[in-house]
Amino acid sequence: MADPMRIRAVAKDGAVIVKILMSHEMETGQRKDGAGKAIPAHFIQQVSATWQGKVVLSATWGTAISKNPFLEFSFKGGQKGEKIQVTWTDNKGDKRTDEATIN
Amino acid sequence: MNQTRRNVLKAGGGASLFALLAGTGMMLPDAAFAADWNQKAFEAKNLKDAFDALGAGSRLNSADIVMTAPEIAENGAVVPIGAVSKLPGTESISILVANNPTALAASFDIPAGTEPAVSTRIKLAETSEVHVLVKAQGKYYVTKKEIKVTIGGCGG
Amino acid sequence: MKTFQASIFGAAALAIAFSAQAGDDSDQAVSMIKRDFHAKGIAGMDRLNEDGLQAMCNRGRNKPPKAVADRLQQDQMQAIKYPADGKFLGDWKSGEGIAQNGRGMTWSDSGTAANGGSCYNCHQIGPNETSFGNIGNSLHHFGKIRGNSPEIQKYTYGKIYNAKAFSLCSNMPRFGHSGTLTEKQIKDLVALLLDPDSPVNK
Amino acid sequence: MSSIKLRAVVALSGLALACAVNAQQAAAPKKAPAPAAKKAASESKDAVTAEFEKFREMMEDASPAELFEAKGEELWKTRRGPKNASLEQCDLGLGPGVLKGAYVQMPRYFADAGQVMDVERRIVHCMVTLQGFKAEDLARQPFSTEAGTPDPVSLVTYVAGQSRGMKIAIPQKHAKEREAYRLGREIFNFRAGAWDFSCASCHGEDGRRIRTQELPNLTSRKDAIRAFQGWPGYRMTGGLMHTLQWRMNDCFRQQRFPEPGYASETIADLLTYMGVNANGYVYKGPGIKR
Repeated sequence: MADPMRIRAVAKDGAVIVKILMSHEMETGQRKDGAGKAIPAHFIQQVSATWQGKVVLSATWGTAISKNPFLEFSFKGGQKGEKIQVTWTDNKGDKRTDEATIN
Repeated sequence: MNQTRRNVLKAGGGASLFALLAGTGMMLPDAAFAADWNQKAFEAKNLKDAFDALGAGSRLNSADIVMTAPEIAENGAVVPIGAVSKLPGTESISILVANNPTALAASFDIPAGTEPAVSTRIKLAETSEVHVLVKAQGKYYVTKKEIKVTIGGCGG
Repeated sequence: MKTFQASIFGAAALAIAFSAQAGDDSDQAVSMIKRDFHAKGIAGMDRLNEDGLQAMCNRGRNKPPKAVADRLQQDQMQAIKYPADGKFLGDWKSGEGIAQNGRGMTWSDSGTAANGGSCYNCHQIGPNETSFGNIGNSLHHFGKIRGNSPEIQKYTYGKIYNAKAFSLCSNMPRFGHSGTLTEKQIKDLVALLLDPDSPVNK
Repeated sequence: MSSIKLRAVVALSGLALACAVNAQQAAAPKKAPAPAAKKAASESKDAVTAEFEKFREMMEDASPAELFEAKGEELWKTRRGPKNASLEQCDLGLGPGVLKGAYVQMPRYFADAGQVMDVERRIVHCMVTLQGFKAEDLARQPFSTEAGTPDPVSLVTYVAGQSRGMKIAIPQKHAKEREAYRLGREIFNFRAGAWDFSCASCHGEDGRRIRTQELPNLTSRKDAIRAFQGWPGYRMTGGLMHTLQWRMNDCFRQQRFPEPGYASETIADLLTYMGVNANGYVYKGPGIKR
């Protein structure tokens, strides 16, 4: 199972700034291993963040997102103490959901 | 990070929390919120094909898109990119890299209430123009910037 | 190193501390290194055996007494093997590749591929390479400034072959002496620096 | 290739005498006049570097190193190994289980081991004594690769994070700690190998670069912190988490030396020398490296 995400969500001036780090190889499929064999692509394809059941961001990614991806965005309306959930799904069907409390 | 929550995750696995939340109605099922992965766009080998696959065959240059990125990237493996749209009615923001093996790096759907601003980190295979494409009120706008990638020291 | 210590302790105090301790510490450190290291790949334990020059530079903190330094330097000079055909100028294009290549002689190198000269790691050389180091001086316009007389050619060859023949405790590796670069490779580097057609001299 | 001839071509007679004389001469340093050419080459602490630093700071705000801190915390608190114990009783010098400030006070002398230990050497010691892991097993593949991140690496990152914002204060009270500093200085200056390199060849002068990579002068008070700051570091190349044990190992590789033993006394002493020189600076926590 993939390691947990690190999610920071901070309420400031009526908006919530969300910073997410994910633990993922983001293998491009372009590289070869030591024996010259192609390393298969393995990367996150979809990311979504929800707050109070509402989608506040949804993204689709290709192989060019860096290893151990970072994502930052902000949305209006969130309050301290409320929760946000973030989910990613990769091209092999692996999935991970983590939750954080807005500070 | 919240320790209790992590223990829950450890015990149940990531997917089970997801199922739990979905079950209580706190979350909608997958298909309802996750944007589709546009295979044609993500597999496009060049900028033009990627733009076409995104439906952005025609687009206008815009000074209302601000890209924050280094002139010279210290390391092509991790290049920070920030994109902000000042265009009213921004629906999505995409990042494309002209000289990567596949041009489209990421697309972000921006729902109402979310700032039309995202930051992430991308890979550049070599020095390249990076484009930020914005869809606003059904129309496409773009800005671009060249980012140089330097050679590492010490031969690795 | 010395500047730093001198500014903190003062030279006099340092002199006493050093003469009393430096030798013992040095011996102890070398024994510890030899105990704690192990051979890996092409990098054998023989590399930890200081040769005379290394020992002199180590014990003398890179400034050995002049009399000994002069003699050691002379020995290094006499050991330079100049090309038997008397020609020093090779192919500058190949030289550029050797100057760019930083591989070779580490435990992760196989030892089967030709070694590089790592020149750009430390020197500015050709005008088109902006990623260059500055441990060594700039070699841009090297031949334009000096010309390419037979004497300059021989000097340049010798300097690459064994920089220590010209400055005993120089930071620059002895590329010929250590078996890193072949005669042909050194000639190509000489051409990179001296050939009027080389971009270095444009 | 394995037996590269580094034999002295020099006459060795008189060397012993010369060395004896030299030990004293070396003590009275004379400042060599800086060659003009070198000055010219070092003029540019340039725009490129400033640009790198700006974006590096941006990335440090949300560093992938945090992912490894979290992993290390879990490893620290989980019962593992043949003895099914956690590391919560591991003494990093401030008492069993005390993590706050431990990282910035290591290497230090540990009476229970009779050795000066840097943080990784000590963590390995705890994994062996408390959890029953075998030192040889831990030394087999001690550095991060694409295949994975070894547990000690994540553990070091976690422990380092517990000293974020604290002053470096590596002790020099015990005689062994002072000896480690002196021997570390010797190791730092030891030239050998195919290319006659020592640590000081690259890290002994101000304002030097390899290619575009800046080289801290680790013998100067001003730069000494740079041996400490940013480690353990998330290396953008390959996206791997690395500790100072790795940094020392890879420096010796590039020095064209044989390989130093993992968590050996040589490395502990070298880290003592560089660490003590950085005493007094504030440690910012695990960082990002090129």
